[in-house]
Amino acid sequence: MKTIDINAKIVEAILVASDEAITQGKLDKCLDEGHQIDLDNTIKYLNNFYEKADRSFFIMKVAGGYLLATHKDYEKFIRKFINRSGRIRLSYAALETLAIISYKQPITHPEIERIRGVNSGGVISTLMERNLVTVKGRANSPGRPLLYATTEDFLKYFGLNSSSDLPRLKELDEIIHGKNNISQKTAEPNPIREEKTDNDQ
Amino acid sequence: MKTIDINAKIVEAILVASDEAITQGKLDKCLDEGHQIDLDNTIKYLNNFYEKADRSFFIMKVAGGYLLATHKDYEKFIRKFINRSGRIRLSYAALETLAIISYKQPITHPEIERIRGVNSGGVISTLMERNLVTVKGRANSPGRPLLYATTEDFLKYFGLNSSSDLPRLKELDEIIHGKNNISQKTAEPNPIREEKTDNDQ
Amino acid sequence: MERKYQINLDTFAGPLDLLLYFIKRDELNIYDIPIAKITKEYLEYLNMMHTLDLQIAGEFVEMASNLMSIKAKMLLPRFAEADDDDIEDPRNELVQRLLEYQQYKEMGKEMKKLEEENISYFHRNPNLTYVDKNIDAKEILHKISLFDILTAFKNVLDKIPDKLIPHGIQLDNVSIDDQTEYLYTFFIKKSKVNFSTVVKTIKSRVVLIVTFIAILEMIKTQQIRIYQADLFEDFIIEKVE
Repeated sequence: MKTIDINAKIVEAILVASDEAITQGKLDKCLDEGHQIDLDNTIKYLNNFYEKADRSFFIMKVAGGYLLATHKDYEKFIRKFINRSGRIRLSYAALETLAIISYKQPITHPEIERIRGVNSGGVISTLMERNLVTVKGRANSPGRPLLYATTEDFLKYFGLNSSSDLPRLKELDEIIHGKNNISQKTAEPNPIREEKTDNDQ
Repeated sequence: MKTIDINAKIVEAILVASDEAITQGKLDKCLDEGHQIDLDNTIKYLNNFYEKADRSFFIMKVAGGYLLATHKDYEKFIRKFINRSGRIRLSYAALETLAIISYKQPITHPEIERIRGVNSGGVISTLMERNLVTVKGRANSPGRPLLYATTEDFLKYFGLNSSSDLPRLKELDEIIHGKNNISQKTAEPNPIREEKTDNDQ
Repeated sequence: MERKYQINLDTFAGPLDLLLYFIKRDELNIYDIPIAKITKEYLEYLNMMHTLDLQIAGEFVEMASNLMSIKAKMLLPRFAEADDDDIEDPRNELVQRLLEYQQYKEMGKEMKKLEEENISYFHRNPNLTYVDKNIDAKEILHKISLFDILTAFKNVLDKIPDKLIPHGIQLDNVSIDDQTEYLYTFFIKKSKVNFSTVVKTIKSRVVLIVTFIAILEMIKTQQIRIYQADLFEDFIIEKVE
């Protein structure tokens, strides 16, 4: 097989390493002065190669540019693999809602929406489908709205006995601001040691 | 070019579609009854093909399985593309903290600070932001402090197959005689970690 | 002072690191640290930092007092004269800490090498949008840490003024949305549910009416369909996939 064009290899490497679609504009920004790559042509060249070489993947044109994708035939295997390895992520809205429910449980739907400021019905039902959140009775307030709480699975996964074991906001502060747990006897504020890149030693 | 083996194509498709290392066990679970694929051999076959076809990527053994990775030559372009122009290396403080966490995990914040003798909040939060360290439950000790452990991204970052591939914790003897040539007295047996023997970096 | 501090002032990760530096530089025996000498050097270093107007972290000051206290104990005649094994050397604890810390510091250096070897590789980072409904909690939580959840919670709280955090009573709390939600709870395990099951636990008339409207609304928006197995049979509500 012949040595492939260096430009094609650059594009291929970016396609492999980034989850963001590649566009001509974004590609241009990665290249040195004077170095030009015609993206559309390179994609054609690569796709042609993948097809001839009978690979299981190809370059797909999506709304924002090009992405590496697999052929339909392998979807079945991939789905199984991905589900097993937990590649499905919660959306940020779902994470946020899960967080509110974890910390404020048991909590009603209207209360969640008041905290988030947006309609949360869809998100709650996603969380229920995923068995992260469950209904724990009804509130005594008028209308007796359902009360939501996190599931056993949720706590078990994080090795917590109960929701009161969740990290506290104060602890987050300590982590983020590097506040010391060790008694700090002296008054001098502690400069947070920031990441130095490379020095001797 | 000849048609490649269907099994190789299945493995390739999974490699393209997932950021989670593929293992024989995980692969087995994706296949129908009676369908078997020898992962190690298939990887060899694919890597051989990629090399001959002069691709910009290869299959790397890491984090307990195999992952697609790009060759070093494309680092510059990829970094620019994903908008991380400078190589953000870890500071020595972060590395030594990671060393402590990886050997003693799960470990609490105060315990880390006891060993380092210095406030470690800033470092821990950097490590968490980079997803090299995560919270894994709480200790049963008073105050129930959070426990920290390393992540799969940690293995990927250091190119480790498993945490048992970590550099061995050197015997005190070795450090003292080897590095500092200071001491005469024989070092006491290392109380920190006994079971590490293999050193293969 | 013949000592020239050609050291990067900000290089030390902490007091233990600094002490190890002195020990190494002066080729001291770590098991028999000349405590007076090292205390002096240590204090000079702190002084210099002070002179240069650098902030001195609490731990450095704490270590200074620790060193001075060891030094004082060493001067006690009781220790100086005793050959007795059961009198503990006041330096022991410090030595143990230094040795333990040294091990991790060395390992950190090894990890630096690994980092260098691997920093130029990039792993596959697929853009995934596959979603499968039949996955359980564990599989999703795999990628989330408690820290993520806590941070998300904090972000939410940060967005709202304290006063707005609701507590308690609303006048009329039942909405069509609520009841849509309620209906969805039946669809977690199964895709069908009997109408009678849905209304069985509803005591309030208002809630019943709202539930009914919710069902109509859901039919209209094609979230569910409704049918009867036979005339005068119970309604069956089925979720539209």
